[in-house]
Amino acid sequence: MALRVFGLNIIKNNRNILQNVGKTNGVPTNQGAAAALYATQVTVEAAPAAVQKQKVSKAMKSYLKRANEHDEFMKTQHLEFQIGKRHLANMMGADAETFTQEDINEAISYLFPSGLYDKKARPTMRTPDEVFPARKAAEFDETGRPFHSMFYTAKPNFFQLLHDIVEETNKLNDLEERMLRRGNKPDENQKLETAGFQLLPKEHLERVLVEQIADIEYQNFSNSMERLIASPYAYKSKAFIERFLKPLIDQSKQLEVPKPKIDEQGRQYITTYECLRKTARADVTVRLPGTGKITINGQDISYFSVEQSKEQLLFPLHFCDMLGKVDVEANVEGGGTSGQAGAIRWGIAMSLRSFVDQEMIESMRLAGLLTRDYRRRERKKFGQEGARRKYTWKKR
Amino acid sequence: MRVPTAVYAARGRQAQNEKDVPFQEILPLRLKNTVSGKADSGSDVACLQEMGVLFACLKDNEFVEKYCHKEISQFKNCYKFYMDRKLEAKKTVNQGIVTPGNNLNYKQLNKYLRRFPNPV
Amino acid sequence: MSVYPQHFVDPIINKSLQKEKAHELSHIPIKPALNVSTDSIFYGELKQKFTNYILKEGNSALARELLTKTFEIIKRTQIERLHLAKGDKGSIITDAETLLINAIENTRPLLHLSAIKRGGVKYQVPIPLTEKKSYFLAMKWILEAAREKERKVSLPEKLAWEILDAACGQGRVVKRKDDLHRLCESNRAYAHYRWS
Amino acid sequence: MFRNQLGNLSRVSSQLQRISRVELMSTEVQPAESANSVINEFRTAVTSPGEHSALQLAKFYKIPAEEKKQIFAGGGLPKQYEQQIKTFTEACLMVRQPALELLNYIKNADLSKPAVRYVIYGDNGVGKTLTMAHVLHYGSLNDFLLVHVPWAPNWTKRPKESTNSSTQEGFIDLPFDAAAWLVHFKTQNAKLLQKLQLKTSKEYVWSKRESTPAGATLVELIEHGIARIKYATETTAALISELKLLSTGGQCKVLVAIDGFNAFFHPITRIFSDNKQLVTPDRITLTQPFLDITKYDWTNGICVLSVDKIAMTEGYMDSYMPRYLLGKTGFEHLDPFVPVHVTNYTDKEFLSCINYYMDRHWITKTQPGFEEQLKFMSNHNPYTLMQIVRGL
Repeated sequence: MALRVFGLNIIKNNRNILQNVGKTNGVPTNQGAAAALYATQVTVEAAPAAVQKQKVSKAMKSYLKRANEHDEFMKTQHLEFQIGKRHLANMMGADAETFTQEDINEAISYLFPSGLYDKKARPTMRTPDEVFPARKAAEFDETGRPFHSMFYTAKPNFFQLLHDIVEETNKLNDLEERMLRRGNKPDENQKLETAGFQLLPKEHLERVLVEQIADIEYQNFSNSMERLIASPYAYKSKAFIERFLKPLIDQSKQLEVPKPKIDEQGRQYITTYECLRKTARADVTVRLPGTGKITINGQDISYFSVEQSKEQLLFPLHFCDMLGKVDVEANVEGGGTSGQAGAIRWGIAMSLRSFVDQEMIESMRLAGLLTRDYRRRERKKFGQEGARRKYTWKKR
Repeated sequence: MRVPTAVYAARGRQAQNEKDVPFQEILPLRLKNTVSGKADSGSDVACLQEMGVLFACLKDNEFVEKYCHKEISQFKNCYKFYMDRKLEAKKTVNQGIVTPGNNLNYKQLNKYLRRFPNPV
Repeated sequence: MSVYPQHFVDPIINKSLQKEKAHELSHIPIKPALNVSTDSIFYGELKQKFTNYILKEGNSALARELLTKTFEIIKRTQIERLHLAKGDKGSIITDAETLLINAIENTRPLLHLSAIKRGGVKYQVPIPLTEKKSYFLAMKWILEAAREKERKVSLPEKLAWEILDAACGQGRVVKRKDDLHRLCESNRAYAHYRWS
Repeated sequence: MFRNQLGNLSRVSSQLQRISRVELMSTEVQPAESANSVINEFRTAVTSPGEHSALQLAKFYKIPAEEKKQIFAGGGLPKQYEQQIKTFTEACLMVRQPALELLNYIKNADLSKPAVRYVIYGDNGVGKTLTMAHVLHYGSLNDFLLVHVPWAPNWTKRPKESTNSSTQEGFIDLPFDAAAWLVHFKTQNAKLLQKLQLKTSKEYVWSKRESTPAGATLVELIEHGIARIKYATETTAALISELKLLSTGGQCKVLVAIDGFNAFFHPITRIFSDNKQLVTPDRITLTQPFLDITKYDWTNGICVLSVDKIAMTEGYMDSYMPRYLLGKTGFEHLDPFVPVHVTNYTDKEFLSCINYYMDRHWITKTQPGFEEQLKFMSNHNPYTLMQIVRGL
């Protein structure tokens, strides 16, 4: 019995050590909204060294060995990071103590400038906790008994999450039952706003739960979440739902609208450079108080003999009712007629954005005028006549 | 009321003796873990009735469509409704996704039967 | 438009249609508008589809020119009829595009026959048509009728005559549709063989 | 007031230099048009070109059917315009600024001075031929003898039949084209020739047995040319030299109108001579008379010529200016000439043209803002507008 009591408090102090350590570390990913509300704590600390030599199970022994190696590794990483930070501070001539993470980022982007498009691909120097993936803490005490009741499902966090969702759904259904019996309706203006949100994507959820999930399991998760969100009293458990909704970027506010400049005759003008379509490249200038004149490479609209291309230039202007009110100058080179016409159309649409109100910009976006057309000619493959066409089959 | 085997003894053959011919379980004496889908599908021939009405109307108007607009629109709507329902079923029911409250088709049933199989 | 990921949505050119879907699409990226579609008076949904069916070997400028000539011939004949018509001048439509649409409406079949093998025998079973397929068949028949011409007759001319005939309900294409309906009616008995 | 304004203009036109063009700027307000002459904002009832003025600018006037038949039977209006006339069941011409300018020059020209040459030039499809048609209509109403070549490149590009000329050595003869032109000339000037009873001044010997005596009337000369196609070209030469003598003698007024005049100065034509070489225009017998009638050695006549980019495009013509199209010889031949520039539609003309099309049921799609779209697509060019509107 003593052993049990003794074992218990080891587990207790083991757990509260794990808990408070877990809190300080917190969940590594910054945008992940999951706090440490789970039954199993996510932490990287090993069990305290003060554990006496008890009858320790084999699983616990191997876990302890792995945990210790991980600790050594993390400790050295932390040390190197500190030394690196000090060196960087000296290099940049700043005070090492007050050298924050932002200063590190600026220094690195200054010392290692990189034109890579993807920000994540550029050189960075971040704390080891962010760089190395979080590892699960001890899921069982030293006698080998798991802490979590769903340990043997191999994904305790995930199935705990499903359990919580169903619990919430049942709670809301009972509430709805009671409300119906009392005859009052759910509150309309508190209704959960889901248009601008999307469920956490799979890899994101895996990072939050620190467990690998199968596709079918993710499918179950999204089905049950949708049923929870669909219930009329969903706003009651708004806090719980919010944790698994990822805000979508609002498309209409996506690109900021440039301010029009003034030219020598005092007319407002906007020049859009690098308007691309297929292999054509155009610079389009739109001047506001104009008479509807259009010049392409110095010629008027008859530069395009094909009627369809002329119509393409007409489309954005007519769509925003700016036909007779705007002058357009475009110089375009490369590509064919439809490529050049597409480039100029895109240029005109992008330049018109600063002359029309926000609501018209949104309807232009819905009409597909503001999206850049990435389609390129499909490459020719060896063993085929063209991209798709095969050689004629010859019998002999 | 079950008739005891001894009654038939007088008329001839004796029942087999268990010890000489041990019972062999050729086919498994338990239910399968799946339900067959044959009964569900049936011949989903849609709008047969509307088609008949349409043909009748066309026949007596010598195939001039002006006179049987009503039948034509009925026939079109029926077919459109049928195709929509088929498409919607393709996405949800046939994937086995259960919508609580209505009876299940064989795919949804099989999903649960697979989770709780018969003991061997 | 295979370049764009799954969640991109097709553009909506018509402004009234946009208003309905504006709210739900505000967060979803939109594919670029095709370089054929505009909202000007020269563009019609059905007209564009018909041009695509006329198109041969990717020469869309020629296809469009042929359709313009067809519309021109249709307009000339209708205006001449207008001047000759004594009484009801209102009933004669001179807009070629509405005439094309009427022609297609008149020649759209309701069902078609498809061969289904039952017990080693191929039965011609009448099957209803989806809307898209019926539009396609109507336009294809009109074009086929127009292409069965002697060499000295130009395609726009013959196409114009076909469209005018079909628009007022007579002509070869309408007859072809009626024959199909008669055939379906005669095979009415096999209707329940579908999807055996 | 109207009278004296005409007076000072004629003084100006008499000492007219080569390039100076007088813009007809009616400074004072003209008397408002009389009520019956305005049908609506795009038509006018004033059918005789003589009275057209700035008031009828950008308005359509109707040419009576028989006049149209008489003047334009042998050609003079573009083929597509003829088809449009048949569909619209009326022949209408729009009154435009260059035509008014030309009419103004002709009205005030001092016929005693040597013949003045006017050259109409402009981009493709802006209306040069229709401007010339307008002038021709004026000429036929004011009893000018019309020497009209509907489309000169027809002779050099697609001759009906070309044989070697019997009289001049190494020249090419176009008998059928010459005969056709004589028929055209006869139909155009039938009434006038009847009235004037012009006589030939000298005797013409065609062959041993045939000859036209000195005092024969021009009509007989033309009849002979049409009957004996072999001598058609010589008869045209004779006819034109006679006309020059008669007009300098003051017996008749002559209006020469040649469309696509720069075809005569193009380096090559499409006719092959016997030794399989491309013939140059000046070696064609038919061009000779039309070249010397456009000289300034005769009076009591007016020459209206037009140069066109599409007249002889073996290669790509990069500008529509007369000096470039006529080439060096052509330019010196026509040296003191008055250029008349024909431009695209102005906004007013554009709108009246669209209203006319709508009135004739030719445009059926009239959603709001369609004029702006048409203006954008056609870029104010009359020909492109006609091409675009076909499909609407």
